[in-house]
Amino acid sequence: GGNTENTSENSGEQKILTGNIKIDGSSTVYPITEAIAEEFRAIAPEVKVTVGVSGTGGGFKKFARNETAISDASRPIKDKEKVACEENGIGYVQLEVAYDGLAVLVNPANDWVDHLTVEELKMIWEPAAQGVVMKWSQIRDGFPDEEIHLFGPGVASGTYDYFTKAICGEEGASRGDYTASEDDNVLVQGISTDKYGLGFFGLAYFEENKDKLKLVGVDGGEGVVIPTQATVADGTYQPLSRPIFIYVNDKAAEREEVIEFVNFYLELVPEIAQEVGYIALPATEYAKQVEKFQTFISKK
Amino acid sequence: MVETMTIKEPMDALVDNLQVEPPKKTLIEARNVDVFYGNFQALKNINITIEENSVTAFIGPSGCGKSTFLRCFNRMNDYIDEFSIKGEVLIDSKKIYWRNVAVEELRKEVGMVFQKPNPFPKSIFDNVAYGLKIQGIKDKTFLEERVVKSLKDVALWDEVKDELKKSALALSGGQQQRLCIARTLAVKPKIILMDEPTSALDPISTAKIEELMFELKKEYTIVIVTHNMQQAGRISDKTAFFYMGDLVEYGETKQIFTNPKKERTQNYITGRFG
Amino acid sequence: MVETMTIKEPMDALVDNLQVEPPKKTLIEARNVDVFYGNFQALKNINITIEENSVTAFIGPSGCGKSTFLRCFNRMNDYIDEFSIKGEVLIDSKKIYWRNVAVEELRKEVGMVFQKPNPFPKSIFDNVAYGLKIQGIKDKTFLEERVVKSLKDVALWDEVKDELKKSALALSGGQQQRLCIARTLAVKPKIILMDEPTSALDPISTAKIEELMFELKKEYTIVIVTHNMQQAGRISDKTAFFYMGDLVEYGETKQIFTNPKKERTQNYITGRFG
Amino acid sequence: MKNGVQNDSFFKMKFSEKIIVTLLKFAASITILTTIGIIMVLLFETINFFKEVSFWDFITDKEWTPLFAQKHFGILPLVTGTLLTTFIAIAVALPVGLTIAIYLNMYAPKGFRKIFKPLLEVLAAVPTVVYGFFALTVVTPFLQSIYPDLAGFNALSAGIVMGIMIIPFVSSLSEDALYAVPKTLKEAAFGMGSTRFQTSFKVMVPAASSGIMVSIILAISRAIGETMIVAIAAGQQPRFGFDPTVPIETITAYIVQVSMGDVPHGSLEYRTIFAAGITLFVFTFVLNSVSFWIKKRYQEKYD
Amino acid sequence: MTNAQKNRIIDKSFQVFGIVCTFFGLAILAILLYNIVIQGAARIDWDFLKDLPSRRPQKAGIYTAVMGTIWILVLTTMIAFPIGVGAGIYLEEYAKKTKLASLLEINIANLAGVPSIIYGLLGLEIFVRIFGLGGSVLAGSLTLSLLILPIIIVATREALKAVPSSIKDASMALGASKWQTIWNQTLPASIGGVLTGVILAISRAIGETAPLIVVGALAYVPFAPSSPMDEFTVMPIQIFNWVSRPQHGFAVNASAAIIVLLLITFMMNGIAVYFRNKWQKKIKW
Ligand SMILES: Nc1ncnc2c1ncn2[C@@H]1O[C@H](COP(=O)(O)OP(=O)(O)OP(=O)(O)O)[C@@H](O)[C@H]1O
Ligand SMILES: Nc1ncnc2c1ncn2[C@@H]1O[C@H](COP(=O)(O)OP(=O)(O)OP(=O)(O)O)[C@@H](O)[C@H]1O
Ligand SMILES: [Mg+2]
Ligand SMILES: [Mg+2]
Repeated sequence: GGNTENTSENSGEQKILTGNIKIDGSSTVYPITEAIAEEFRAIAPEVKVTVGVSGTGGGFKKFARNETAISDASRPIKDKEKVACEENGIGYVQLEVAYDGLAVLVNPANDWVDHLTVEELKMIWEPAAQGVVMKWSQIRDGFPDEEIHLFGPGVASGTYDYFTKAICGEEGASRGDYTASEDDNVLVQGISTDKYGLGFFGLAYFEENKDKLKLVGVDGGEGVVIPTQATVADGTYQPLSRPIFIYVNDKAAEREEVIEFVNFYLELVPEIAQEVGYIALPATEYAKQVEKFQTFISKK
Repeated sequence: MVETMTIKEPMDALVDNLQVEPPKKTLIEARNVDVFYGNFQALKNINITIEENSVTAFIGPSGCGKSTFLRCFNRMNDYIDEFSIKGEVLIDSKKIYWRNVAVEELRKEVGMVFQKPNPFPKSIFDNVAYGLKIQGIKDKTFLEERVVKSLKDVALWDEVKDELKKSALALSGGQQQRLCIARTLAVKPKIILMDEPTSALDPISTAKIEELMFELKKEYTIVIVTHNMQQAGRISDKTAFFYMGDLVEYGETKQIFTNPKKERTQNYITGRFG
Repeated sequence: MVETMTIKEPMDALVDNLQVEPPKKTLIEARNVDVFYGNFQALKNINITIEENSVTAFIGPSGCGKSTFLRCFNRMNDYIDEFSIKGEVLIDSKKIYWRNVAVEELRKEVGMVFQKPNPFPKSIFDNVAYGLKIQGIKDKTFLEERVVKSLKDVALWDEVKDELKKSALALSGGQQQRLCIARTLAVKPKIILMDEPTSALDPISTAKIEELMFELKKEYTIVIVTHNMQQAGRISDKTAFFYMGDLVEYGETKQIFTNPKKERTQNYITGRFG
Repeated sequence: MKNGVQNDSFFKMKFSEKIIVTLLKFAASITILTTIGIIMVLLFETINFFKEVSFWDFITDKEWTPLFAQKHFGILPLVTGTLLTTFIAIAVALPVGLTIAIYLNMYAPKGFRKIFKPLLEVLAAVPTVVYGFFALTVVTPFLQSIYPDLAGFNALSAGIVMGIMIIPFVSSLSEDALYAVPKTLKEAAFGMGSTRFQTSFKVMVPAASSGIMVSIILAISRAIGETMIVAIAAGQQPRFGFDPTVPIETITAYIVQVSMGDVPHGSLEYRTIFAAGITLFVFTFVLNSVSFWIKKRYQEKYD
Repeated sequence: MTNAQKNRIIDKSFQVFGIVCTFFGLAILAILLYNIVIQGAARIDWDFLKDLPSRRPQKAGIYTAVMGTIWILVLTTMIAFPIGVGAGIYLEEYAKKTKLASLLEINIANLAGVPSIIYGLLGLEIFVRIFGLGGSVLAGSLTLSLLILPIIIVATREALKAVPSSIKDASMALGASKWQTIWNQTLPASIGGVLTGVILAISRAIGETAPLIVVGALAYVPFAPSSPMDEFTVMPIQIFNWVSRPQHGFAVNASAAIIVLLLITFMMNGIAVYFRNKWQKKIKW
């Protein structure tokens, strides 16, 4: 910690950093990047950092065209996008910055569920369930004979991709007859007013709506785990926690202000991630990311 | 209103018995009528009585208030911003500016033909049938009869009989105005107000309309605004001369034209053209 | 066009030398004019010549094509869909329906007053000054002079002199029409076309306008459509009688009114009302 | 001398007039360029899309699941969703908007019109996100209290709220059209003894029909193109059929969902939005052509 | 007599229905505003207006978003107003009434129905990439201009149509050229209707999120634009962003921002309404 602190102080005194840093990409990562940019203002007021929310896909498109220096991503870069970067001669480094825990939730009035196994979740969400698994009673004996109403993020989101991969084993493999929304607050609204509702979305939304929702523990084979800051961070909440990323453009990484910003990012993100509702990686992970970035820039 | 009626009717009957030719009944009466447009006073203390089954002409220079006064008889001024009226207008002994008066009913009784032709953007037939249709009459043969009759009355039938479905807007100005008159006649009002109805008509149609007025007089009461002295002289029983918002003189048409009492009337009449 | 002019001018000069009172020059000429609205033929093979500094009246029953023909002289029909014209119209020996003619220039030469008063929703002053302003004239005193003069010419000055800033739409119908005439006079055209210009005017204003026409005749050429036989008789030098799209008879007004050659004319004239 | 001056200004005028007309023409041609641009942008990716997906499947398959592992590319569910919400919106906006227009023009006191017309126009200015949440959190629970089987996300409340949003399109533009009807016509109708109601519907509305039709067409177009309300309140389940009580998805909602989502650009999944977009384009084009045709037929009858 | 009574009753009922409809609209508006104001009004203060975006709801402000919105609105109006009115004039007054013209008319109505996000994709290709304007205020304004053009054009055409031909005739007959007639008579007489179109168009533009995001409007911009080439954010993006955040404080912020957004809309509309009333009062046929 002390070392980097020194660097930033030095650069603040010796010469004033200037320039632009354009960031775009996932709206999931946005709150973190926004917060970092906000803090960065204090140490480098002359650097104009801007952050967009075009989505991971839109972000990578711009990134591949060399229009942005950093891309926020809620999923790893895909082959098509890699090819696009290569075609344009864009090199990059992928840095993990935090975990996003996916919480499975039900209505507070739901008194029959306290946990679900991954198999049960799969039973509910897999493609074959469409039009078949329609009642709670079909999931586990003792559950009421009532219709089950499902809620989840839109199929175009990284969250959905991750959930289907983790639960059903294949990205995009899920039933289609669930209520989807890009806005997790809408899902909160949906589940909190529907006794027979069940859904999943970012843990942060549960934290802010504890009184309206009931958290469901997930049994990934090694016992029931309730997602918390701790269980996500130490990796025991599996398989429903995913990493989120930033990608740094190699040409931009030749610029001092960008290097400074990324270093600052990695330094500050453990604290910031929690503040905006995500979960910090273990300290060792961060050290790895810092190292990865250092080798990336020294290669140049 | 019911009271006035019950008092009146026996009196009328009495009069009928006493006289062979009863004096004509007063149908329209204006008492101390002042009209304002905002601050501008367009009519000043007008008093007039108009008898049943007569033709009354309003004459006077442009802007003297003829149209304004005429429009007081069917409350067409209601829709003009800033219009206000004092005094009373009675039709059939009913105060028409009372709050409870149904304006629509009034206007069915008191038809109006305007200065500028204003046919509806509908077919010729629908224009003439309009007044009947809005009264809820649906009987096709009845409607057709009335339409044909009205169009004949205004000497338009021959020109349009083959194209009753054509839009009225395709007619020439003169034809349009005659259509508007036909439209008014179709609902058989008691009173017909005409604001320079023939100013856009050719002489032949004008003559027909004037002839028609003689016919109509038997059943209807007609009040007409005209700039045409000859027309006033030919068709009207009584003439009212307005000047700058005043009713200068009102009397038998013959007397007004041959022997006016006021100098102003004299001046206007003798300066006549037309 | 240049050719015709060079040939013509010496001839005119020749005539001037030979005769004390030269025959008036032909200013308007129509040759075999057919007009159609879509399939409907509104005018049939019209031939006419109109002399400089004269008043020519077009009469005929409603819908016979008077307005249509009048509007051929300043190409106001251009904007009517389905309108088409065959034959030639010449003003000042120039074919006005040629492709290269600047219609705006033509219309400055050939002014027009319409049947329905159509003042602009502007002040009285701006209405009259409009034609000059669009010509790019900005000189205030010049504009004012012209406006005052024009308003006086139409006998409107006394009524509006204190409220030149007032909206023209607040004037009465008659006042509006006089304003429209004033507006046309302000640009000093060569020819003034009038489509029933006095049909909405009271006798006094009408008289003034008619008087004015006598004055204007000295400088301008006037073509007027009127339904008023007396008016036609009083003011025009020549009269053209139209019927169902045909020019039935055209000649000296006196002759037309006293001794028409065609029976149709006779019938129309004698069925006349003022 | 004076002649010379006039000639001069005449030529100047002619010249500037030509420039003006050219400029106006250019302004008008921008709409054509826009259309070409839109078609080009959509077509390019659409062609690539149809290299991988059969056109027949696209227009006949009743399932739309391009982002799922089990992919179906039938556009019909999105089309019916769009039709359904649009129809509901118009069913709300047309009667209410036209009534308001007539009320303001024919019945309301003068001052009333002046105040309330702009106030109602505010309805069109409220950000659609706000409407979306209004539909979800106010209208849906209200409707559920009447009809408990209504799903939490449904076409009905999204459609109704969309209808409310486009009321000003109908009311303001129609009122302008009514306002422009010559006073003499109104007078003629009143003079015949028509009530205000009769005057409105038998004379004013026909006379203003062109303007009113246009206002309706604009409103429909706005409803078809609306995104946020349906995205938030109608759910995101492509579903073939016209049941207003269940979640549906419209073409617009789908397009925005994918284009702002995490799908890689240039992939087949991403290309679906261009195919969907061009469907919407064709769809509105047919709709507009039909209404234009009706409008023209109607107008020809009367002028 | 019974029929007349029936007619009167219908008339009165429709009046009541008219009032009900008007107040239905207004009531919905009131509910919308009430909810927003209750939640957000207290949050609006000077700091909120002048602060930069922040992760802490209490510290976050809308300065850059407000400035971006104003830039976008002013530029969009400046671009779309003359082009839209010009196109409307051309199509209504100059273009021949041919098949092509009807096709054009259909096309314009059609453009009004193209979802805004597609305009975003168009703007991205044309203005951002081909013209090389990047994610600038200008690119955003041009995109929104295309989006609202159809509304202005259609409204302009209807307004022009309503001007009585007698007025145009009078002007033409005085030797005014077509353009002079349009400029001096037709346009002033129809400005009321034109401005209604502008009001509706601006109202539409002011709330747009998706096309601007596609074109490159950002969510976090710590500086206000100082030229048309600068990057920007707008209030709807800020609002949308806040609405989808989990913390309740952001929902409050969103409401407060919506209030500010509506106030800006009122101001813009107010100017247009002022001119509309001013012009319409003068004109009565
Ligand atoms: N709506 C109105 N607002 C204000 N003033 C008006 C209005 N209508 C008429 N006036 C004024 O009232 C006066 C009388 O007008 P009115 O139309 O009754 O005259 P008129 O005798 O019918 O004239 P004309 O023969 O020209 O038709 C005129 O001075 C006119 O300017
Ligand atoms: N724009 C038009 N489209 C189609 N037909 C028209 C049009 N204008 C006039 N007509 C027809 O052309 C004929 C001549 O019309 P015009 O207006 O020239 O008659 P007019 O002699 O001036 O009649 P009036 O004395 O009534 O003014 C009429 O039959 C009329 O119906
Ligand atoms: Mg009058
Ligand atoms: Mg005529």
